[in-house]
Amino acid sequence: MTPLLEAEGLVKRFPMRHPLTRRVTGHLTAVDGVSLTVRRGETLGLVGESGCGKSSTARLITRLAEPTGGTIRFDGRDITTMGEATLRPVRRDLQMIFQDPFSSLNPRMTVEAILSAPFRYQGLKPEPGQIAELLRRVGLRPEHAERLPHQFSGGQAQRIGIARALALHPKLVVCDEPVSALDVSVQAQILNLLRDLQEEFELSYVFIAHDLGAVRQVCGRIAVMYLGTVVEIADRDELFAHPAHPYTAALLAAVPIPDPRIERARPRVVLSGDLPSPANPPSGCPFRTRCPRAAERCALERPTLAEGAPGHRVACHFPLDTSLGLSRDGARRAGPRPAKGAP
Amino acid sequence: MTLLDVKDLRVSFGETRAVDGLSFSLERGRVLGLVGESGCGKSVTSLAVMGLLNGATTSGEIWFDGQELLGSDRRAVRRLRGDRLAMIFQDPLSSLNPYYPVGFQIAEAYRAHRRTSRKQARAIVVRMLDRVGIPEAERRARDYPHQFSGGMRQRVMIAMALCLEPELIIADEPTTALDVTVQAQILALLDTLRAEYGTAVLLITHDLGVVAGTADEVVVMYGGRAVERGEVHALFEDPREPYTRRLLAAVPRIDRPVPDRLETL
Amino acid sequence: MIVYLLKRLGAAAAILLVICALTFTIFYIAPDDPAQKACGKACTPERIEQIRDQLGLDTPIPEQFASYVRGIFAGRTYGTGSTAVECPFPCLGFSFQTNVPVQELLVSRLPVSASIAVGAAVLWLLVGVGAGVLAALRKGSWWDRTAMGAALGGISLPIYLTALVLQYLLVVVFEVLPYPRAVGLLEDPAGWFASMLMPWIALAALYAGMYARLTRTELIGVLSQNFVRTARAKGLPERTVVRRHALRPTLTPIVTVFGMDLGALLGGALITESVFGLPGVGKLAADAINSSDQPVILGVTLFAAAFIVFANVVVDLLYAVLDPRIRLGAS
Amino acid sequence: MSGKRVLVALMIGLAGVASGCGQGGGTAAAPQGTAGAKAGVLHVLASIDLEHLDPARNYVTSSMDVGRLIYRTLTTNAAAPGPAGGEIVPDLATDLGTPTDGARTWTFTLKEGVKFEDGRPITSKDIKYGVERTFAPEFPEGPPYARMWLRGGDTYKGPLNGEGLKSIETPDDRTIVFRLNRPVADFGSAVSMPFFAPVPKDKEAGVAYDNRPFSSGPYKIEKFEPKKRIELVRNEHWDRSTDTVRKGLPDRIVIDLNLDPAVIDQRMIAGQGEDANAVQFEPIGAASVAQVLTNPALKERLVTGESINTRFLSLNTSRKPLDQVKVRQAIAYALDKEALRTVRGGPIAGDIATALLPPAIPGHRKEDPYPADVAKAKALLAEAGFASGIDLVLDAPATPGGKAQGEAIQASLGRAGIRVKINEISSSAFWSTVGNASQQHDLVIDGWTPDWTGASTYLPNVLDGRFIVKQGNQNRAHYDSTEVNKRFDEIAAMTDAAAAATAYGELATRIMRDAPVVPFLWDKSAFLTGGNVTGAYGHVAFVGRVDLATVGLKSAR
Amino acid sequence: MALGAPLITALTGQSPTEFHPEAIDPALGGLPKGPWGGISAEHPLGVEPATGRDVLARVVWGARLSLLISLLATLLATTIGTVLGLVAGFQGGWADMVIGRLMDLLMSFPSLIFMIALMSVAPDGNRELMLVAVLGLFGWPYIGRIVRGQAMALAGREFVEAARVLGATRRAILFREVLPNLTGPILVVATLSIPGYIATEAGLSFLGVGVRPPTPSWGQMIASAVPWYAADPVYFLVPGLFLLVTVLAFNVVGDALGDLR
Repeated sequence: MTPLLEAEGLVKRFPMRHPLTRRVTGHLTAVDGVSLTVRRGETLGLVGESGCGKSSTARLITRLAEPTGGTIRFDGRDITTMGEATLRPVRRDLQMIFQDPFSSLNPRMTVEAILSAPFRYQGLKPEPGQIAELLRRVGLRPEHAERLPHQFSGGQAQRIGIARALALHPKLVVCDEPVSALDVSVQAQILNLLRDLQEEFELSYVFIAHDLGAVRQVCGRIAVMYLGTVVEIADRDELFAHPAHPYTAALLAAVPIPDPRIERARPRVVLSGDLPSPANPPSGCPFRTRCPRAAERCALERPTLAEGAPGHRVACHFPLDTSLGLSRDGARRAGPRPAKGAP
Repeated sequence: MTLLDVKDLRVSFGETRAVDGLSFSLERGRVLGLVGESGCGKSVTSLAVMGLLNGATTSGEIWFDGQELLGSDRRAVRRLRGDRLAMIFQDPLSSLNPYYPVGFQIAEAYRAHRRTSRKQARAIVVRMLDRVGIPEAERRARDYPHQFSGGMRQRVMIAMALCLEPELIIADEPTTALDVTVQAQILALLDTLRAEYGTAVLLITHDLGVVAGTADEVVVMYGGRAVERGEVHALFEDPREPYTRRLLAAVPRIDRPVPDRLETL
Repeated sequence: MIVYLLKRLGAAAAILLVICALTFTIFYIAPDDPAQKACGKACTPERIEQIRDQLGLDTPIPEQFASYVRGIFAGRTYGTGSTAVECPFPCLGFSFQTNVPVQELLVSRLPVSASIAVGAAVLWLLVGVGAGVLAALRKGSWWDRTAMGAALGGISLPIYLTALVLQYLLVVVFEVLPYPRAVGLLEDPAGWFASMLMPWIALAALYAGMYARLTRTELIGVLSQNFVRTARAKGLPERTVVRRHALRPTLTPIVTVFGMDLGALLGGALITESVFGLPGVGKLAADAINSSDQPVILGVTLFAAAFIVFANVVVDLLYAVLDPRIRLGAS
Repeated sequence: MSGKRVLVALMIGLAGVASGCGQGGGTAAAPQGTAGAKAGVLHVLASIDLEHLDPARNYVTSSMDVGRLIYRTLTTNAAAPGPAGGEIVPDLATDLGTPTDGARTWTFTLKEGVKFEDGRPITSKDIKYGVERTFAPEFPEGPPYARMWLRGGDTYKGPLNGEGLKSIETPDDRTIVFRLNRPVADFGSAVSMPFFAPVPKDKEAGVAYDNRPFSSGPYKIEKFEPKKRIELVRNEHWDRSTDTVRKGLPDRIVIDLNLDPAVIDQRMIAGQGEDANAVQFEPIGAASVAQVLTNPALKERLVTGESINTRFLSLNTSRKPLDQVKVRQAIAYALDKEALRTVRGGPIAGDIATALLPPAIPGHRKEDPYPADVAKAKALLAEAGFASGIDLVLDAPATPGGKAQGEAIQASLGRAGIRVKINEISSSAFWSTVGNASQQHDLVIDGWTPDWTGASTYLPNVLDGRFIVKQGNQNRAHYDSTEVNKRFDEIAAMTDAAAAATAYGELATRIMRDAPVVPFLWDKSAFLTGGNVTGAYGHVAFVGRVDLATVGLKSAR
Repeated sequence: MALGAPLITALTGQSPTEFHPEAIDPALGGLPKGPWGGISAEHPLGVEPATGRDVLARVVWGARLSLLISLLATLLATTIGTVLGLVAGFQGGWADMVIGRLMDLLMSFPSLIFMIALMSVAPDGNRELMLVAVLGLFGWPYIGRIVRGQAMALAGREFVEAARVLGATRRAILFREVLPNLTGPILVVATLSIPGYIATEAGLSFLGVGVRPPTPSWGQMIASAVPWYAADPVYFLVPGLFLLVTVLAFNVVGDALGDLR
């Protein structure tokens, strides 16, 4: 069975303009050769810090943005250059959930109108009761249909966004930071809901977040992005147990754990410096400027995504995990941060 | 010795109660984490302490080092502000004036409370920028906020807050706008400087992980009230209140097996 | 930056060229024969032919347009032999009715328009921005409401009504001012001031209202910005907070609007100058329109457009100078 | 043929206001005061533009008034109020010319000691050159008389290509002889026109001469900003002893142009500051009449002047239904002349015209063939077969005055069922448009001022059918009666001026039976002078404007 | 009031074009008889000097015309401005560039001078429609610019992306998703532009290139009152105040609408 989604070598470049002269001063490479596959029924996580290209990747996959290079195959068809009209039926199977629950709902439309829009734009009509059923399915009440978006809380609004995405029973839903605007308690509800719906509707997800905890909660496989490239990709448990890329390790180490005992005791890799500008990426390995293990080779040669353990691929000349069969020579482990004494 | 003592603070905007009878106190040199979800009143509390609330009705008492702030005249509070109690905001970009170089903005804070020459102030600025880890501090002092990265801007804000060596820093979601790796840097920096200057910190955040790593004591807020308070280890290990418990359970954690479903409130 | 400036100037020139072409076309597709209008009363067929020849009206319109544009840069000669008239650089046409190159008319009128525009601008900036700042700082107070009511009234005042009421009250009834007349600032400063005062007030009433409202809105917006809160958190006195941190971001957009308004006014305040009978560029336009002196109308249109277009360029540059985010580019 | 002088008076619309105040109805007042300091700065406030100052092109009364300060002519109008101003007196010439050969040859002798502004003497060759210039097609604005009367004038194309006109002879520097192709009894009057002013050949500047004509009069141009201001200073080489007409009192004369007429009125009424040294160039506006007439102090400063301008409505007889005399007569009966006069300022603007020739012109007959009678107008229309009324288009200049008159005509003819649509024509194109047969409509707000007091430059110009041309037409009624045309020729051949005047009077009555035009106003003029101004009177040759040549200031402040 | 013009004139029995020689004094240049510009029971707002026409009748008929012209001009400018502004803001790219340049161009015109020039050479057809066209032509960029800015902001909103993901056509996005969110600002801008058009129309008539006589218009009335302001101030105050109050009223309404949002 073919994968549901295959992205191959996706590139997205934006021209950068001077704010006054509007002259193109350079190019910002938001996505720099990303290849991903999503299998049917699975959830692929995309994590990384802001500016790493994860949202741009989502927009490329859903064809909200035109790729500068690469191909996208969805459900066996090449949709990279498909025109809007040809793409329209494909869109029934390829939906998206957005970050800002309010911004993603038209403030002038009632919930009823918002939820019938998918049908209308596809030249269909919702069956009687279908809207009410959708609402019920995402945990809202049918009478909510008459309300306007601003009458809902953030969590409820996000449920409406989810209902809209699911209205046409898609195969793949791209969730772009669906919970990052929500409070923890609401976030938990939405994460649970997404999981329930996945089972019920046999959905595949591309789940994008900067919160490793949330990603870990819902994803089967996770790709870590840095500066427009995928630096590591592995099954969830493998990734969290054996991060191979120094960046992944640093990311994991930086996530605060809500337990003072663990949090204060664990060694921590504190990365120095800032994210380099995507307009002017470093030569060789994009992470080398902040990498504690960087060596001469890193500046000269860009590491490619290579499979070490089965299903675990990493783009690093000096990966951390020996099980990946690579040398640890020359690697410098950052010294652990002095643990804070108990108060 | 109690540095900050908030007693029965109530703040309302028209009909809306933002803070509804909040009390807590903070000792010198300690870190108090004020946690809660959005709308619980934690930010309003910080602004109330700073005397920066506009158009709000406030009652209760805020004692700072033996001085009651709510009842004091505005000039007295203004003199304290920036000097003995400083603040770091959530969004460092919008919190810095885009029209002036960062060095100027730090120097301005200093010169608002200390009589110094421009030159002396400049030297202090460069020293502070250097101290918060901004490379080439001398040159960077002349740059404008938009020329800095998010983490660097927050360092500038920290330099500005610390330049007068205040006794209390109120950090209102200081790392929320930052990425985790940068957040780690900033938290580490805050921690180091705090220890060095012996400053007390009122840390306001929604992130329980941040509190767990930084605070000495914790106040959990909900609906404008303190739901639970306590020493950080005790509170996390044995939360008394169901709200605190559920809040903790709702966080997807990377250090435990993945649960089938997350706890919800 | 220099490339940008050249580009902008090029674009400005292009806009002027299009304006010029449109104005040109309008006159030549108009039902009235321009030669007939220039011809005056003793209009014989021979005379019309002669004017056509002299003004070059007998050549095709694109060719006439080309010679007009050429004339702007290189000057040109109208007619030949004894009827030849030299129209030196920058030739904006030749007024057949007055026998003078249009640019000479414009140059002699500009001081009056400039006096009116600059004086009014100073007045409305002081009054408008001042009232706006006070209203914003005391938002919701009686002062705010009164000032904003007055501002709305000022905006609603038709300039000729203001002008006539002022003239009726100050000159006819109370006799505190003389009738305005064109007096040079250097010739007779007091007379100049007395003559310009009413036009200033009439124009300023309109613009001060606009600027007060604009200033108030901008300043209220700026005062709610986070960096103002930061400034307060530093313990700066409120006066410093407003003056240093709030006013500059408030005034930056106002400066740009101001540049545009001043540019437009320098090209002639048509109604004001007409009502007060002051011979500025606007009055020249009104007279030219009344007497259908097409070369003058064309010249004034182009002249006024040039002010607007170049004010636009200046304002953009000014914005860049004032706003470091634009000056230094995004990080 | 051109008749420019009337036009300015028409253009300025509402400004055509005249006397009627206490200073005595029809007769003009004597000049204010007599003494005048030979010093000071006289200000002239004008709401109009100067058209052309080049003497070859100066043919509107306002510019001629200014021209009289700058250049002298062989003869000129006397400096006197009332009809006396119509008298022609010698200027550069020693007398009014000597006719010989049955008034076919005219000889003039120049005075001694007359000089240009650079001190060189004015010679007969300069006069000859000045007249020759008027033949140049580049300067077409002047009157047609030289071209019509001088021998060889029909083919001569002016001196700009180096050719002279043989029919003007200059036997010596002080003698000039004009040889005409027909007897012209009033040639001595014709040479009072500006195009008989001297122009030195070496000062020829083509059309540019217009901006700086070389002075032979008491003043020379110091600075000229078209449409804004002209400043004149004393010409030191002008010798008062050679000039019986001009006084040359102020050191300097500043004429502000294109001012707002209402502002001029109000400034003159206020009379503050240097406005005390000012005269108003155009008549006061209707709106100011009440203020002036109800204030004795202002009335004192009001000067009235006579005019020989007649305003009329031309009915285009070449268009239906105006080709029917009954329709035209109906219009003559229906027109509310009183309303037309009121919008121009009321009685002060002039007397209601009942005939073609105004009282100031010899040959005038007291008659009123068409008294206002709407019922009769309706009846005549019905007789002509238009009981349900007719629709006409009126050509009116797009000026406030033109609009007001148009509305008055519209309202008054409307009472008789004549529906009038106003066609506004931009003022500068007005005369060339209505003079173009293909662009003219049914009715034209029209009028005429003869070049000198007499019907000979009036009636033939506007009513001789043989002068109808496609463009530049002045017979805007398109009136062409063989009988009338024949009579025009007979009168032109008369050598007895009195008999000719009577004959014109009779012919005017005859023409009005056909009602090709409806006269409605005989203009008068009234203007204000500053308190320090003396010697101001309205001159009939300049349609009642102040005679600038004689005005002075009481004291040089 | 504008709609009631025929009614009011029927009520007072005065026509806006009829001359009343009995109400004026020709000997005083046609000054209205009686104080305050000839205000009487018959002529509640006095009469026009020199003609004696009823000022009230002319003012109300003038209002009718002014409002009609400015409302139509607003409608025209708003329609063009909205459509082009939407396309420019939403489409971006060359459409934005072309429309943007067009707006720059039109806004660079010294519009009053140009409008007058245009009107003065315009054929003598329907002056009212000409005025509407000219006002609309030079007015739309101001609305277009605002619509463009708002459309640009909205185009970046996630609900627009959501619609695109759902397969909505560009037109559907523009008119179903974006436009309804712009009705508020458009309404405010349109309301605030009405007084501008009223004033400009009056200004054009004031300068003599507006509607043709004897059709009354406020600008024309004020223009003809200019020479009379010293002798008969009531005559310019009446249309002037009507104009001021109307313009002010629209400004207040527009302002209030703006505050509501």
